[in-house]
Amino acid sequence: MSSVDLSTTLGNAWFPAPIFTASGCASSGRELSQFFELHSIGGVVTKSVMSKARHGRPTPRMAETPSGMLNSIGLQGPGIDAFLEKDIPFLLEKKARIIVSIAGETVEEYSTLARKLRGVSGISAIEVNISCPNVENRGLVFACDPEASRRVIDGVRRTIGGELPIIAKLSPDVTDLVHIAKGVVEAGADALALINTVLGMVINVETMRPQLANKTGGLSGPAIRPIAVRAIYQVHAALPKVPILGMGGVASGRDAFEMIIAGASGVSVGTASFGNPNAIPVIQNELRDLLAAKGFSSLREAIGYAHRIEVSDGE
Amino acid sequence: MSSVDLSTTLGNAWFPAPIFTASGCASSGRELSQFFELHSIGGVVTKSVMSKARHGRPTPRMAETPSGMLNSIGLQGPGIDAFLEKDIPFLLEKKARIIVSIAGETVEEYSTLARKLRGVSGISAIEVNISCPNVENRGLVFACDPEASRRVIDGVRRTIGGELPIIAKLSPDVTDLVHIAKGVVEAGADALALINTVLGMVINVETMRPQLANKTGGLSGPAIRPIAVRAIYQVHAALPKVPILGMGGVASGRDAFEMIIAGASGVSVGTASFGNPNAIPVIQNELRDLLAAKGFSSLREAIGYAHRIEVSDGE
Amino acid sequence: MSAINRNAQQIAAAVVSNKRVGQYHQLIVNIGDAANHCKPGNFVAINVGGDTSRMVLRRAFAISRVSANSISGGTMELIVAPYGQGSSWLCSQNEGAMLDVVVPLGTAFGIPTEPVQVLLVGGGYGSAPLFGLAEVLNARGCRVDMLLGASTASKIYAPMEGKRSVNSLRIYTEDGSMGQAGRVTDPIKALIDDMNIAVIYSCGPMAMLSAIDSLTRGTDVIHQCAVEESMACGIGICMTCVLPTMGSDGVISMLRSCIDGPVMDGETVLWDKVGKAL
Amino acid sequence: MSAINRNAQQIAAAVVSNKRVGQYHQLIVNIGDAANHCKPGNFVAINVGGDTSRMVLRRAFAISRVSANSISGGTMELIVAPYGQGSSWLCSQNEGAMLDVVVPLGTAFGIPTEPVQVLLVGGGYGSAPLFGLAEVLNARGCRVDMLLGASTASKIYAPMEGKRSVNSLRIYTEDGSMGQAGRVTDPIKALIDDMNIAVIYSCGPMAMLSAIDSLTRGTDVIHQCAVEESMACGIGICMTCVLPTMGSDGVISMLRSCIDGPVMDGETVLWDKVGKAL
Ligand SMILES: Cc1cc2nc3c(=O)[nH]c(=O)nc-3n(C[C@H](O)[C@H](O)[C@H](O)COP(=O)(O)OP(=O)(O)OC[C@H]3O[C@@H](n4cnc5c(N)ncnc54)[C@H](O)[C@@H]3O)c2cc1C
Ligand SMILES: Cc1cc2nc3c(=O)[nH]c(=O)nc-3n(C[C@H](O)[C@H](O)[C@H](O)COP(=O)(O)OP(=O)(O)OC[C@H]3O[C@@H](n4cnc5c(N)ncnc54)[C@H](O)[C@@H]3O)c2cc1C
Ligand SMILES: Cc1cc2nc3c(=O)[nH]c(=O)nc-3n(C[C@H](O)[C@H](O)[C@H](O)COP(=O)(O)O)c2cc1C
Ligand SMILES: Cc1cc2nc3c(=O)[nH]c(=O)nc-3n(C[C@H](O)[C@H](O)[C@H](O)COP(=O)(O)O)c2cc1C
Ligand code: FES
Ligand code: FES
Repeated sequence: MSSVDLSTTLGNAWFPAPIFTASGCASSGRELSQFFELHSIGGVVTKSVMSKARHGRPTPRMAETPSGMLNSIGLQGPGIDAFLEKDIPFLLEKKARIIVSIAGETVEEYSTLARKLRGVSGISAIEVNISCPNVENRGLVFACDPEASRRVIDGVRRTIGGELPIIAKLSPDVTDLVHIAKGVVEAGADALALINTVLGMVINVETMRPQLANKTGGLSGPAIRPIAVRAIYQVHAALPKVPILGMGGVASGRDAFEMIIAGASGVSVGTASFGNPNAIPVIQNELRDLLAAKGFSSLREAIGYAHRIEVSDGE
Repeated sequence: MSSVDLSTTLGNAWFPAPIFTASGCASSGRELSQFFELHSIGGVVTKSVMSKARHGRPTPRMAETPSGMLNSIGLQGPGIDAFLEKDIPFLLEKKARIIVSIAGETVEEYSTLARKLRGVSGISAIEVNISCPNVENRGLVFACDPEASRRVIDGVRRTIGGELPIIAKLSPDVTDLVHIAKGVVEAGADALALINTVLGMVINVETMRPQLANKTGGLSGPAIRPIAVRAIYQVHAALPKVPILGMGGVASGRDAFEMIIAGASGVSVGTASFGNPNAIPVIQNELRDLLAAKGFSSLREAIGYAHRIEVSDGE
Repeated sequence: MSAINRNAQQIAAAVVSNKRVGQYHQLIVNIGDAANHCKPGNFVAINVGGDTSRMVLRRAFAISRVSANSISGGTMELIVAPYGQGSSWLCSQNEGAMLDVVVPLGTAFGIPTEPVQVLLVGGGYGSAPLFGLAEVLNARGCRVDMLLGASTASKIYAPMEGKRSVNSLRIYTEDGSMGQAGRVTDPIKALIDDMNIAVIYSCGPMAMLSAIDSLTRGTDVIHQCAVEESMACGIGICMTCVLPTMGSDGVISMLRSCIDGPVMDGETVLWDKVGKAL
Repeated sequence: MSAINRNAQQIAAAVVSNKRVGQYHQLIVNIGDAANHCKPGNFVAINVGGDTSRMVLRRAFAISRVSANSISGGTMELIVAPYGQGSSWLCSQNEGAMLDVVVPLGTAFGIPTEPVQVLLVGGGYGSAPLFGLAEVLNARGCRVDMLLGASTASKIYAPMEGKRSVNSLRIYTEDGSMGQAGRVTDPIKALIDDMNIAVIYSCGPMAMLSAIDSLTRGTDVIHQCAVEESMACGIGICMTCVLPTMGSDGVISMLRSCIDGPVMDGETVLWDKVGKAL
């Protein structure tokens, strides 16, 4: 094992390693803990929790696509109270670092969720999933509306106080991602999670109808990696001091490295865990070896390294 | 060979078959005519031509990605005059139906191009590629700006007069595609081409720099097909009377069929021709067989068929 | 200690043999010691397409039988229908090919503690896990009757040696090309009425399972069915494979068919809500 | 009649043999009658990864030699370095595997009409097409000297039988593990000065070609080089493979190296503009 310092930070939260689960792709953590030790990775990003329990969408909820998949789960979950009661204690027992992902249908719901989390100990950060339809504005997804995005983050920031880092998770389905990113950072986000899934559709040619019960779904997996890398690179160029949790199609240490040199401080792995339950520890080990092979003694030196041309352009 | 009527229309232009080349993926047509007869397919969409000759971007101009590729050609081309002199006569000689794609850096350049095309006989339609940086507005891509998109189409419409159909080619990299689509249709577009490439980036882990000389590039190929199908489905639902030329990752008759039942009246094939010079005729034959197997006696019956649930919802 | 998929392992497993049987392929795969942990009803999740595959998700297959005492280590048998790109790839793998397998996964058929009378109902390749199950039930002293159905003869999977563990076997094909013409569910009502059946074990298309449920619901007959929903992960982390269920407490929930199934108590499934909003 | 790739065909071609040679694989592929149309310098474009591959683009390979009189029909020889996922896949294809090949593509080396003195310079697998070329030149009565270079011995491809057509062969390795230590370009200047070389034929990394150009530019020596740019299509339709060139009329253009190359007149290439904005 090569001796590279893999530790990283997102806002004031410190993590011994840079690879995380992706929200909604690790359930409560129990399921993956059969395959590897949850404390051996950066941390567990929990599935987005809402204030009430939800059944989510009808099936079919998935379709495989070339080098990717569509999903439309509809945020099935137990609600924040049951989540705090059952899932958090399990993760703490496993000594996992925890990033809690929250989702809401109104600005108020996000604040309510933040209030419930304020007193909970053992949480490293909050990821705010704003890729949810805003019921107060014709179902327009918060993350697609700069003003609504800001208001959500602002509400969470005010409620939670100054301690816990807020990671705003953005959607790539926008004309101007940097504009949205700047808005949420101004509103109080300490870090950004890039990217959520890309809106897509598959039509079943047997039934000649959309394959998913919900018609559209979120595209994830290696197919979207070039979109994610572009998003991370663009946002890091515009906001070099804001840490980024990168994700979207990472399936190997090479892919994680690509995101890190594009500007990510940490990397979440989602779809790859469906294809390989051991993907996360494998990726983390491959990344360590790759960093060593490239001559980096720490992960931090590598963050944003692909931008170095711009830096020397000024010389 | 099954007897399905494959003919289709885009605005008032009629085509005997529904599969077209995609702009920029068939060069002048000469190169593919070694592999199949150009008149056997729907038509040739020429590479976007500008008013002046251009060298395009430096190399590397491409990177392969999972089930896709990035390109950044930078609209290398001979300019409209040489194009009209050399390429159009060749295509006419081959009895190909011709859709001329135009691109500009200013609203005025598009109109100038339209003026040059006005008198040219043998052209079936004009595809207006508005995924170009607008030099008059900080390089903001026309297709990402509803107002600029409208102005381009409006200028072309006024110049060209009422005869030649205008196909506005839109970018998926926007928050509200339907809004942009409505705008260009109001401004005079007879049909829509969906979708242009998705902005992406690949970082070369050897050099630890962006792989493309231009850093970002356009993502194409099967990876983006779910995004394209979603775009076609959404726009067809909102504007059911506006014909759509669908494209993005079509590599088989099944894929073309998926786009047609999503709402496309014709389908362009780009990246698949790179992997297989005979892709277009193969896809067209597979589509014919699939339509027959599904019991359609004409392509037209299948257009938008996947939307039939909504229609019967009203009963 | 986590109870979910307690014995699951990811292993590199060699194909021992691949034989065509009607429209199916019988694959024998060497899974070593993992074979000792496989119970009838469990399934495996297999990577498809090799290193440069565009298929990012595993495919699930019921374990037909395991044999722990083979020379080369424990093996499992799969019955695979070459349907789409993933299963077709699997059916093209020959002796010696290495597969990336996660095994065993999911719930198993509940085995009665008493030697009761049971009925096994299989549709298409759904018969695969029933023969391994029949052996276990037979060893417990149960009377085991089996009904197999499919659209046509070549889709009936009923191996010679499997028949040893069943007391009777009746075959139904919709086109009448083998056994009786008709559906496998046709005789069930009469069998429930005439015989003293304690448990029906079923595996096959969802429509078949649902039809059996409508016959057993409200009766004393327990219906243990192995469901088949689209699964992205097979290990409980994606929430794509859910089925609407109602517990004995009346609570409705969307349960994951990969970890709370594939074997479920038919009575808990809200069959008419499958694919509908709750 | 279109002059571009006039003889190109897409064919299903069987692998006749696959042998490791140092760090390379020598693949013999049956291409039937197409072999008759292949000229030294032409290349082929091959689909990689099979039916469910995530690789959507073909890979280009120089044709090393063709043999039209083999029993099974015409064959071509390729020398493949297992570099990334596509070439590694190709190197793993065994006898009998079917490849989807487009052949022949691109320009060929120009052959002098007189029996002049020529120098062939190959870097790494760039030597592959030079042996087939040497045969042709030799048959024309040319004196053929060859220089091959690579970083290390296992990257030198110099088959026994190939040496028959060359008058002299010198090998250079950077680590000195075979032949002389140094670069293949080191002796060229002296050779041009001392001998009466009319044409240099080169194939190898772009840096090597450019270095040779700087030695021949302004001299009477013609430099025919086979370039290697990233190619998405190989048939002239994508514009990804361009090289900046200047024609004899002084006009600068970005020429496609797949159809206006891979063999180009070294003097027309603007080597210092490669990868730069024009
Ligand atoms: C618990 C379980 C047990 C199974 N046991 C068997 C078995 O013993 N033998 C067998 O041949 N097949 C079995 N299947 C179905 C098998 O997993 C594949 O889904 C099927 O072979 C089709 O995959 P494909 O790659 O060929 O098709 P594709 O069309 O390429 O599949 C695309 C996606 O859709 C999913 N999908 C497609 N059809 C089905 C289906 N009928 N059920 C669930 N998901 C589907 C696939 O899993 C995949 O994710 C089982 C499925 C489950 C969930
Ligand atoms: C005209 C021509 C002749 C060639 N002849 C040979 C030959 O005889 N033997 C041989 O081993 N290789 C040859 N190559 C290189 C070969 O085409 C592959 O690019 C190389 O094998 C790497 O592909 P990969 O799939 O293994 O790597 P990947 O990294 O998976 O390739 C990804 C993409 O990058 C492109 N690429 C990567 N490396 C190169 C390179 N060095 N040059 C051009 N494109 C590249 C690939 O074509 C592909 O599109 C030739 C290339 C060209 C253009
Ligand atoms: C099945 C599934 C469920 C998801 N659920 C959530 C969720 O609840 N909250 C969220 O913020 N993102 C969710 N995502 C998005 C992922 O966290 C991640 O942003 C995306 O999948 C891209 O990463 P990947 O390609 O590694 O999967 C989900 C993705 C998938 C595939
Ligand atoms: C190499 C390349 C060049 C392209 N050039 C153009 C162009 O000049 N004008 C244009 O409108 N679209 C251009 N496109 C976009 C295609 O026309 C098409 O919209 C896109 O590639 C999606 O289709 P595909 O996945 O079938 O390639 C280009 C695409 C590629 C891959
Ligand atoms: S298949 Fe992923 S949770 Fe069941
Ligand atoms: S590789 Fe496509 S034009 Fe040369």
